[in-house]
Amino acid sequence: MAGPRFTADPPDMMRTVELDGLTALFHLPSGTTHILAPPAPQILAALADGPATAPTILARIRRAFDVEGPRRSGGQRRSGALAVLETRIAELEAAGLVSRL
Amino acid sequence: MRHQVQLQIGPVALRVGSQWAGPIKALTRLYEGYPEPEAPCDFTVRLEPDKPWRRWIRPSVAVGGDYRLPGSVPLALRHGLLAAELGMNLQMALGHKRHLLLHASSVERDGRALLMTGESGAGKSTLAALLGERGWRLMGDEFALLDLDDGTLHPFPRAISLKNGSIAMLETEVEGRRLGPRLDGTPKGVIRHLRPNAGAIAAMAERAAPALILFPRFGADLAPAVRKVGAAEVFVRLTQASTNYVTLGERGFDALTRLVVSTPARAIDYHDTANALALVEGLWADLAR
Amino acid sequence: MSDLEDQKPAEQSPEPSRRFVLALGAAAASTVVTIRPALAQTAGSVLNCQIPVPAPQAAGSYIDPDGHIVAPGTPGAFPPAPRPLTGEEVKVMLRGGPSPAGIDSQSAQAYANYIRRLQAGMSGFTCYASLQMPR
Amino acid sequence: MSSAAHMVVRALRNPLSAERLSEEQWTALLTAARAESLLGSLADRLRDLNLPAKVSQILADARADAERARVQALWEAEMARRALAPLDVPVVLLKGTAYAAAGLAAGVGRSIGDLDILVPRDRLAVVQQALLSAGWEWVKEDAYDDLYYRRWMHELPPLIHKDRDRMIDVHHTILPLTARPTPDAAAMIVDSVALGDGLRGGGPLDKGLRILAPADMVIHAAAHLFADGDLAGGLRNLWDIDRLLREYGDRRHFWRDLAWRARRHQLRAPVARALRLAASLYATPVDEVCAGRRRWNDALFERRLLARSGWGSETNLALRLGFYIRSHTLRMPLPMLARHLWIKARQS
Repeated sequence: MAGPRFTADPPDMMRTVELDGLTALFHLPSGTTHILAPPAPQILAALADGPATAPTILARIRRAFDVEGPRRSGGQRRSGALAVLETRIAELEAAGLVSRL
Repeated sequence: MRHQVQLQIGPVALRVGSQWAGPIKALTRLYEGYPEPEAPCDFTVRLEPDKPWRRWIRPSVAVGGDYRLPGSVPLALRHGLLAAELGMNLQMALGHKRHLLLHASSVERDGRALLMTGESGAGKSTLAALLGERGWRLMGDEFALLDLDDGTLHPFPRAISLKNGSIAMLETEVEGRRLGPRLDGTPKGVIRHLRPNAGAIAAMAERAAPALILFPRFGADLAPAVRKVGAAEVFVRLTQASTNYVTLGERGFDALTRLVVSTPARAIDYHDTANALALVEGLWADLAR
Repeated sequence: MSDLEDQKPAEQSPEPSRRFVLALGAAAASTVVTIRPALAQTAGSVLNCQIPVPAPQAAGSYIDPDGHIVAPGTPGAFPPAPRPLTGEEVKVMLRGGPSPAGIDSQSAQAYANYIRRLQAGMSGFTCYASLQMPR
Repeated sequence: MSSAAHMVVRALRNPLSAERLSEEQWTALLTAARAESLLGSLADRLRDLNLPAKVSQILADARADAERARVQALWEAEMARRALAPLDVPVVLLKGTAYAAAGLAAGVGRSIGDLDILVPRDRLAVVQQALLSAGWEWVKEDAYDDLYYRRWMHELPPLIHKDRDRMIDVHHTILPLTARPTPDAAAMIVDSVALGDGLRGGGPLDKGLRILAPADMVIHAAAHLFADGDLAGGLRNLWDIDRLLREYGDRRHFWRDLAWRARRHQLRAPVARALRLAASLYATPVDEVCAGRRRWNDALFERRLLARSGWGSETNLALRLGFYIRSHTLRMPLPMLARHLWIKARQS
C-alpha cells in the first residue's frame, strides 16, 4: 500500500527566514509562526512539486540530499528512514502545514 | 468617573479614571511635565471598588478598563498608584497593536538604541534607569515599541518602577522630586516610581534604530560572563517577550525577523551593577553598528 | 528549543544544494515548534494574580498526585488547597522550590501538577500562563 | 439620545454624524464601541471619512485587528473541517465564523471568539471522538457541569485545542433543550447551504463546510440575542441582524421564508422583536408584518442594550439584573433553575 497522499499549501502561502540552521516560517492561512529544523523545510519543499505519498516525498528529497536515517539505528535501512520521515510528516500535519488529500 | 487624568507617553495616549481622588493625585504629581495628550485616548484604565461597599470599607482597587485580566486581585487603596500603573501596562500588553510590543527596556545614544530584555529580576529596569542618568537617553524601562514599517524603536518613557534593592541605588542618584511615594508591602515588595529625566520626556517622540540586544541575568553568585546568542534563540526569546507578536501576524513576523537578522545579541551574567554597566559599555563599543 | 538545537545540520545549508547530508533526526525529538502567544514575561508587570486549587467550579474536590480532580476523600489524593496560591508561590513551586507556607510537600507536588494541567478558560489559567517563562 | 452607546449606534447608522464629534466625544465613542465589541465594525463604517489623524490611526488598528481575527477564525474552521472530514457528517458553521467564511457584510470588522458548529444530534458522539483525537480537550473536568451540559444544554461542554488554545462549541440544536421554544435543528441542517454554492467563500473552506440558509441565519441570530442570554453585548448581535437583513432583505421570498421558518422553529416572537429593535436602533428596513406591532417592553430592551457609559462600564444595574434573571428563566423551568442555582451557589 502506498499510504495516504499529503499536500501542503503552495510556497507563496509561506514566508521563511533562515536563522542559523533553523527556519522561521510564517504560514499565511493560519497566521502562525513555526520554527522548523531539518528535515521539515525539505519535506515542504518536496511537496511544492505536488501532492505525494511518504515514499514519493522521500524519493524527492533524495534527489537533492543523501538521506541519513534514524541516528541510533546504526545502518541506513530504507524502512527506518521512511518510518522517521512519516513521523516528521505527522508533526507537520499536526501543525497544519501538511494535510491529507 | 469621578476623578481622571490623561497622559501622553511616547506615541500612546492613556486615560485613567478613578472612584477615589488619591490615585489620580499621585499620578498627576508623578507625571508632572509630560505633554498634553493628543486626543482621543488610545486606552482607558478604570480604578473601581471590586464590590460597591469597597469604596469606603477597607477600600480596595480593582484594575479595569478597555482590557482586563480575570483572576487579578484588587490592591489596597494606599497602593492606588501601583494599580494605575498596572492598569496602564495591562492596556498596552493586551490592547496595543500599532507596534510590536516587547517587554524590554531601551536606552539611546547617538540615535541608536540598546534593547535589554529578560525575566523580571534580571535587572533590565534598573540598568536602564542608571544608564538613563549616565549619558544615555532613557526610552523606556518596561515596554519597547518596534515600528512595523521601518523597524525603529519608539520611546515609551513611563515612570520607572523601582523595586526593593534598586530604590536605594537610584535615591542617591536623582533629585527627590522625581520620585513617587514609597509603597511598602505591595504584592511585589517595596516599590517606588521614578520619573524619567527632563531630556527623556522632551524626546519622547524621537525614535532610534536598534543597534544591540542584551539579555541580562542577575545573580549574586553569577560570575560575569558574556555569551553569543544565536539568531533562532533570539527570535524565540523575543516572541516570548512580546505580548502581541502572534496577533500581529505577518507584519510581526517581518518586523521581528528583520530586527533579529540585523541586530547583534548577547546574553550577559552579572553580580553587581557597576560590573554590569561596564559590560554594557564595552559591548556597545564593540558591537553597536 | 533544545530539541531543535540538537538537530541543526552539521553543515549549515540555507539552500538545499545537491549531495548535502540530511539527517532525519531521532524519532522522539520534534522538528516543528509553533510560536504560541505569550503573556509570559510581561504578566508580572500587568497583574497581581492567584490560582485557586481546584477551580471554584470544582470546589471541595480532591487533587490526585498527577494533578487530576477526583472525588472528595479519594484515597491517595489530597484535599483542596486551604487558600488560593499566589503567583509568586506557584512560581517557586513549579521550579521545584520549597512548598508554600502551611502546605506539605506531597500536596504541593499534586497542586503543581494540577496547575500544569490548567487550560485556557479555567480559573487560574491566565495566572499560570503568566508564570511560564522561557529559561 | 445621551449614553455613549447611543453615540455608537448613531455612528454605525449614520457614519457622517461622526465628523462633527468633539475630542471628548471621540474618546467616549471609541471606548464604548470597544466595550460592545463593535470597534472593528465601526472602523469599517467610518473608513473613508475625513477624521482627525489620531482617530484614523485607532480605527486602522481596529481594522487590522479584525482582519487577523478573521484569518484566525477561518483557520480554526479549516482545522475542524480536516478533523471531521473522514466522518461524512454535515458541519454547519454558525455566527461570526459563518459570516466571515461566506464573505457576508455581517462578518466585516467583527470580532470572532469561539468556533461554533452545528452537527446532527445523532452524530454527536462520533464528532466528539474525532475532535478529541485531533487534539481538542475538555475545558472543565467538573462532573456536574458536564452532566448539566449533556442533559440540558444545546451544545457539548466546550472543548479547547491543546496547541492552538482556541475553543470550539459543538451545537446539536440552537437553544437549550430546556428552553420553551424547540427549534427544529434537523430541518436547519437539511436546509443549510454548502459554502461555495454561489456564495462568496473561496479558499479551502469550500470543501465540506456549510452555513445556515439566509432566513435560518437571521432566526438563529435572533434566538441567540433574546431567547438565550442576558443581552450583554447585545448591540453587536443586533448589528449582525441589521447587516444580515440588509444583505438578504431584497432576495425574492426572503421575508415570506423568514415568517414561516420563524413559526416552524417556534421563534416568531424573538425574531419579531429583533426586527423591531434593529429598525428602531439601526434603521434597518424590515417587513412590517414580520416585525409586528411595537410592544410596551421594547423600550426596556432598548435601554438594556444601550446601558454603556463613555468609560466603557455598564450602567443601569437594576435593569441588567432583571435581564440576567430573565435569561435564566428562559433557559430552564423554575424548579430546575432553583436546583441549578443551589448547586452553583454551593460550589462557590
